[in-house]
Amino acid sequence: MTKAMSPPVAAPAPEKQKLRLARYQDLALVPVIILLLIIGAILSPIFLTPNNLIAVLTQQSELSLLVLGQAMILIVGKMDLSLESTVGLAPALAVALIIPSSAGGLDVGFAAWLALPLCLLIGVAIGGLNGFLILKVGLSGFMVTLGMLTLLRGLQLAITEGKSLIDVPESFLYLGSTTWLGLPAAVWICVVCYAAGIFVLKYLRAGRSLYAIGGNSEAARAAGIRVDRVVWTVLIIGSVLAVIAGILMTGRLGSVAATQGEGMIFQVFAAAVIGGISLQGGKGTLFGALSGVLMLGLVEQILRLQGVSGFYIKASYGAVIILALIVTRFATGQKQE
Amino acid sequence: MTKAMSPPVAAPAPEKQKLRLARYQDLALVPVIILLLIIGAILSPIFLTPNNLIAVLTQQSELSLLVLGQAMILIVGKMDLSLESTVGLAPALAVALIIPSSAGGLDVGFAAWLALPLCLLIGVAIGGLNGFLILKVGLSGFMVTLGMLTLLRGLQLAITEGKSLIDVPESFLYLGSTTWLGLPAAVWICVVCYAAGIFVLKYLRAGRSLYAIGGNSEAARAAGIRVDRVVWTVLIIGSVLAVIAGILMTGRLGSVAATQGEGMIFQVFAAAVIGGISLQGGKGTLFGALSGVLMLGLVEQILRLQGVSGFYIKASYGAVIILALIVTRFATGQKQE
Amino acid sequence: MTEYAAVARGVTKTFGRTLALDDVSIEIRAGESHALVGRNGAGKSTLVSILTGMQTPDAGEVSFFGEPAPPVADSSAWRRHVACVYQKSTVVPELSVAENLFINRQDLGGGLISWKKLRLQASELLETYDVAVNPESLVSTLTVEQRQLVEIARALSIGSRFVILDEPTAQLDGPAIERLFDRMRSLQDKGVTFLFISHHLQEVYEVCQTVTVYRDARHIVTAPVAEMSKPDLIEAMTGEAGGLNVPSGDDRPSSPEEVLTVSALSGDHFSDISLSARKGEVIGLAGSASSGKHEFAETVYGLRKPSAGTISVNGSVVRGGDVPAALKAGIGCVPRDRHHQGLVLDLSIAENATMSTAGAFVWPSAQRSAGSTAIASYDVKAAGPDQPVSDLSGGNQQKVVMARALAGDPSVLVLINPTAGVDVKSKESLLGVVDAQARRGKAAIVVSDELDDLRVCDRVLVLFHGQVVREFARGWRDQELISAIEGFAEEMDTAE
Amino acid sequence: GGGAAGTGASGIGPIGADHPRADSDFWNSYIKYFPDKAKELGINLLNPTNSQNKVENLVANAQSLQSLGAKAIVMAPQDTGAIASTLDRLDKAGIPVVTVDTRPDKGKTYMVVRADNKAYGEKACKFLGDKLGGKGKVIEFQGALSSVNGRDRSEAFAACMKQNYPGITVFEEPTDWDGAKASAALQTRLNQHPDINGIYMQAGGVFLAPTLQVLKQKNLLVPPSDPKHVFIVSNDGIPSELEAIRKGEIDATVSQPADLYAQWALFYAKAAVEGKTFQPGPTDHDSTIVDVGGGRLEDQLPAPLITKENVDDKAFWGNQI
Ligand SMILES: Nc1ncnc2c1ncn2[C@@H]1O[C@H](COP(=O)(O)OP(=O)(O)OP(=O)(O)O)[C@@H](O)[C@H]1O
Ligand SMILES: Nc1ncnc2c1ncn2[C@@H]1O[C@H](COP(=O)(O)OP(=O)(O)OP(=O)(O)O)[C@@H](O)[C@H]1O
Ligand SMILES: O[C@H]1[C@H](O)[C@H](O)OC[C@H]1O
Ligand SMILES: [Mg+2]
Ligand SMILES: [Mg+2]
Repeated sequence: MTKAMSPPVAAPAPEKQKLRLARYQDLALVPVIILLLIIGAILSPIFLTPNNLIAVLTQQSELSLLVLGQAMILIVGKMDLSLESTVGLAPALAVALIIPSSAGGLDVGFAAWLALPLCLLIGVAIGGLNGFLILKVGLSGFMVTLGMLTLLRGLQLAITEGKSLIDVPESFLYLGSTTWLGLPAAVWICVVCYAAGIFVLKYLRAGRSLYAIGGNSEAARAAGIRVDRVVWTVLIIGSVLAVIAGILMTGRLGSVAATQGEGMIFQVFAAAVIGGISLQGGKGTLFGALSGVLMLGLVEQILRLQGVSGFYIKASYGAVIILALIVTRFATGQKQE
Repeated sequence: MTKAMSPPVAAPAPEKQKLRLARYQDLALVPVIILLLIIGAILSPIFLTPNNLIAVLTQQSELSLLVLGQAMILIVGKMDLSLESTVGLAPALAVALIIPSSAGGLDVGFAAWLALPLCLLIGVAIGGLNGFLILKVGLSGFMVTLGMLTLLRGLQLAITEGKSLIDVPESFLYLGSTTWLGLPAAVWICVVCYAAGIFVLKYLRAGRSLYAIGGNSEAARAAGIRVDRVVWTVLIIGSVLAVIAGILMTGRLGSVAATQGEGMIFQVFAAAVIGGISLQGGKGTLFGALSGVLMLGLVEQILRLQGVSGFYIKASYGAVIILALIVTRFATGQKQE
Repeated sequence: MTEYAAVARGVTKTFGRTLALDDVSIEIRAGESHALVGRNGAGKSTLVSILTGMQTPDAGEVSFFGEPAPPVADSSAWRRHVACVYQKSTVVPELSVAENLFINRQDLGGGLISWKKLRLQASELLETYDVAVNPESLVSTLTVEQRQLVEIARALSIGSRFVILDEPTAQLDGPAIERLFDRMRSLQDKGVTFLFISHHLQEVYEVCQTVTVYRDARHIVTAPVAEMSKPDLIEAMTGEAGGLNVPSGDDRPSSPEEVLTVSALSGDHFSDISLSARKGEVIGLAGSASSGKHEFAETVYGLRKPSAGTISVNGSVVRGGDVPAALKAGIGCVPRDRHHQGLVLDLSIAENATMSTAGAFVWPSAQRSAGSTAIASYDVKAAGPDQPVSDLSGGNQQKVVMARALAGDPSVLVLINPTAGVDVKSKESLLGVVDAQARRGKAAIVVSDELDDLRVCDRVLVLFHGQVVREFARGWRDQELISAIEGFAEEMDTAE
Repeated sequence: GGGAAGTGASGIGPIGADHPRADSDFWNSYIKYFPDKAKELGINLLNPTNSQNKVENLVANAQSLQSLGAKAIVMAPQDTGAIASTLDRLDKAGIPVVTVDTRPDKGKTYMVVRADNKAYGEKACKFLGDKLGGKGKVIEFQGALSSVNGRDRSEAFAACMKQNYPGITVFEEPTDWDGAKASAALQTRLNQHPDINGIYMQAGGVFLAPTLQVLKQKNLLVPPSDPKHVFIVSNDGIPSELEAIRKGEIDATVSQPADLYAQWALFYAKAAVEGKTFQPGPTDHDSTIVDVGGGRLEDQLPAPLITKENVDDKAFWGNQI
């Protein structure tokens, strides 16, 4: 009966393999992106020109900020659907507080330089309110932010009576329309935000706590993490990033469009999840999310340069999302929830 | 030492109370609806006229069918965002298969009477595909149906090149525009669908299995319920209900709009959740869901009759959703997830 | 000729590249209670899933009372042969007891469901098996014991004469376990066969006649319980000679220095409890599920807010209801349920182990080396510090929780169910850690239902209805402790 | 050219174009005219993009047309505010822009090809006012107010009604050029005020089908001779509106010249590439170029009112398709 102990069941080899895969999962989309660049270059001579690539980056800059915010919110185990409305409302309200009613404003007459700080403040307020309703009142995050999606867009319509605001102070347009060192400021801002985000989520205790909370918030609490405070902060940061996206978009369009941001939330989720962020929380990296954004941007640009009619682009986009999901599913070998 | 064993822990009193509450939770919105009817009647003399009430019902008929489908899907523990695109694609594709290309069709030339059956078949196919991707391929339901939301709308745009289809066969318009016994056919159809749904979910084993699966799918499987088959069926039924909603909408508007159904999914979730359907699965009743639809419909109608500008209606709508969530949260005393 | 209730032969099952069962067999004689034991991950639950038709084996066959098992698709045929209370609960919490009892057969064969009839039948069924719950209650409102009884009643009501219980006692307290065993014995008298899985070996001796041991996916031995001594059994399970060797700690040096002082603390389900722990002292807390012992411990650690009283460590008062404050004051904790509160399963061992102690900056290399240290010091079986804890077996996961609790070198340890669901060998090493910490001058509070855990303590306090009713010094007898837990403390006192 | 094949590989250009939407028959007709007119003018046309009513799409499309080397761009921004900085950018890149149908609120354009949209509102007002004899209730489906067209038509209609027909109550319904919204609004208003006897729909291409469908359900689709008749004036002049006028279902529409829009937009784009300049004043094609402020030129094409009397006139583009 005293048999020699049989060797442990799972052979070490596959385990290590799994480990290695997991570590490089953030990079999963890099080959896809390279492939897309090659395809683009083959199909169109102008694809790899700096102008075209900058155009892709610029077009994706606003989306990428929303994805950054949403990715952090998803990692911490919540979601915020209202981001897309914040993109429109915050600039609209800030501008309306400044311009006279003849230009569609509210006749409050704040000084023009207040536009930017006001706008950011509105972002803080929206994120804070979402956090209050979710954490303190105890409402479902999905539903609260769904309600806010409607409410905030409605507020924008109510304030502007459905008009786009065109008398936007120059200072407010600056960020979205200027160029620094040959690159649009919007691109720089994204780069800085992502770099900061990646650093914080990787090297700061506060950042790591997002993963702990998203993975198991009870365990995080028991480990001494102030869960509510972190979640609240993340929701506010997400809203502020949406506001920045809104500021950039306002600069890019030269006005606050009545529909600014409408429908973006679908793309935000698509990019984040394709980039490896789990809807269940606690998983994924910001680098992955960024590559999701880039991938979708490149696909769209290739289709557009190919002269694929806009009517087919949407279908291709949907197909790409599903395809990407299937590829991810088989690459990780895990069923998704 | 032989004292009576201490009774099994939970005291019976609070249990009973909770029970009673739970049983009547379906009826939670009934007083709210009555209140709204009273408010409406006070504010507008025509509010309680049959015509006005029928108008509310008719306007909500399409939404209510979507909510019916979504509610069942939520109860069984999944969600389907693509319903809103199915509302547009199925009629568009069915009609396009019939009309000539000069009218925006595909020049396939099927007989006009085929429009309805084709359309339903398309619904079955969409629901079936969703089910396949979720259950067999193992993709995340939220993401698959998000992808499908985009893909199906894209397909509709691709098929119609963005056009609204105006040359719709009469037979196809019939259901959405006719009246039976003084009530629009659309209302009858909803009543029948809801009655059937409520009956099945209350009195048939198959219907009860939705709750078991949504509540604990492992337990359901252990009890011999064919989980995948049930979920798949529910997804298909949901899509078919969306198709019916699309047919009614086509009849009501006299054409298949390129944007038919766009944006409805937000309202669908709002109505379902306000009506007591849990996003976590396994909870809620179809009667509750229906009262959610009616509540939103009444609020909208009151606002509209009050002459509240369209620009304010959206904001009020969002506010009502959040208010309803808060009320529900305190009425049930439970935090939402 | 003996009749077998269930026989599995040559069963092999792999999950991906994990071999869960390797050509194993089991023969369960009709009318007996057959124990299946083995360390965490030995393949017990996998065998259960194969015996109940939830999974198909890669190879091998199963038969019931001489008949080959039905095809996998025919789940109702399986249910006639075998009933099971799974390790994971299989009730639907938001449905009523009655509906859960008749799940997937609510129509009682009549097509339409009659809720009145269903309720009546449920009441009858519950009465038959002597389960005192209201059939209309939602299952989510039941206690663990009540829920498990509902599961057992359901299993038996389907009419199968063969019942599998996978770790049914893991979540029950002492009296509840006794009641369960009484029920098992009386059913066995009526001819029901049991396959019983547990990590508590003494339970095997209490209710079973035959025992089968699996180790590392293989069948090691099957023998009458009477012929297997406890050391033999442990040797079969672990492959190493020598029985369970839990340190009793009676030679630990003691010190007069008070580390933890709890004065007049009240909170959820307990009131006015005072106690103090000295350096090197291990205090046990025992009591039934409703005694308030968990709530008390969680309050000390800051997971719950006290309603009155103070907690102080080394003389300074700790802010109540504030885990970071407790950590800072030097309290470490193994929370009640590792899946719920102990671990973030998707994160690595290193990250989980350092979660409470990381500084503002997290250096991956430093974190990894802290993880490696934890793996070495707590004898965690793992591929490396980067491995997600979800990959570990239950026992090894529990060790990571312990590592996290000890990472900040706290002066007070609060350990709640530290060895729950853990196999004998792992239990030994975890209790060894507690002893070693005490020897290093830490104070510890061990809250547990398991007598083995309490043996390591210098004294044991028994809670009843939220108050300390008795205190036992080292050397207590099992029987007197159990009686005290059940609430007979005063009577015992007067009797003595 | 970068791969995108359009009409005429050789010729002036390449010229890029973005179409605003395809879910309105007015725009479908315009889109259909477009390649033919380009061929007639000898223009090398890039494959036109379609921004599906979304300004974000228009911005991206303009960018890729620019990348594809467009020498001039024809567009019809539906949100006339939010296009400003795209115009600036194109201006900086030296690409002239011709807008058709709408005039941007801000930003540089080479030429705006349009009709006097204020006149649409006025014509509709006068027609309805006369038919109703200055009394009654009228529902107005307003276009998107983020578009100058929606605003011009709404403001002119409101001003004219207030001044000339104070006895008429007007219900303004913002619809965002969305038929479903118009349908819901009409349904409610008819319940509230069953005596509504006039409708002004600012775009027949969008509102015609849903409106007729509601009226049919309410049994209000009756000839003008019937006292229950609801008088309807529309804008656009698409074939199905003309058909509806013939049947007596609606009463009038303003024929917004889809054919001329395509033709003259392309004409000016070509002229821009060739470096020509224009002055305010009457043109040779029965229209006037107006300086609408800041030196911005708008060629205002004629947009006649069609009623039962002249509906069969072959000159209307709606009768030519
Ligand atoms: N669904 C599954 N997928 C992958 N591996 C699995 C799965 N189920 C079990 N395993 C693996 O099979 C082995 C046996 O697991 P099993 O659950 O049967 O152990 P056990 O003996 O019940 O352990 P315990 O005493 O802890 O309950 C484990 O190593 C586990 O990793
Ligand atoms: N569905 C699954 N997929 C992958 N691995 C699984 C699955 N189920 C279990 N495992 C693996 O099986 C191993 C042990 O699982 P098991 O459920 O037997 O844990 P355990 O030891 O029984 O824990 P506990 O004692 O707490 O029940 C772990 O490595 C776990 O990751
Ligand atoms: O600008 C409008 C256009 O003139 C026509 O009426 O269709 C609706 C709008 O696009
Ligand atoms: Mg286990
Ligand atoms: Mg097990």
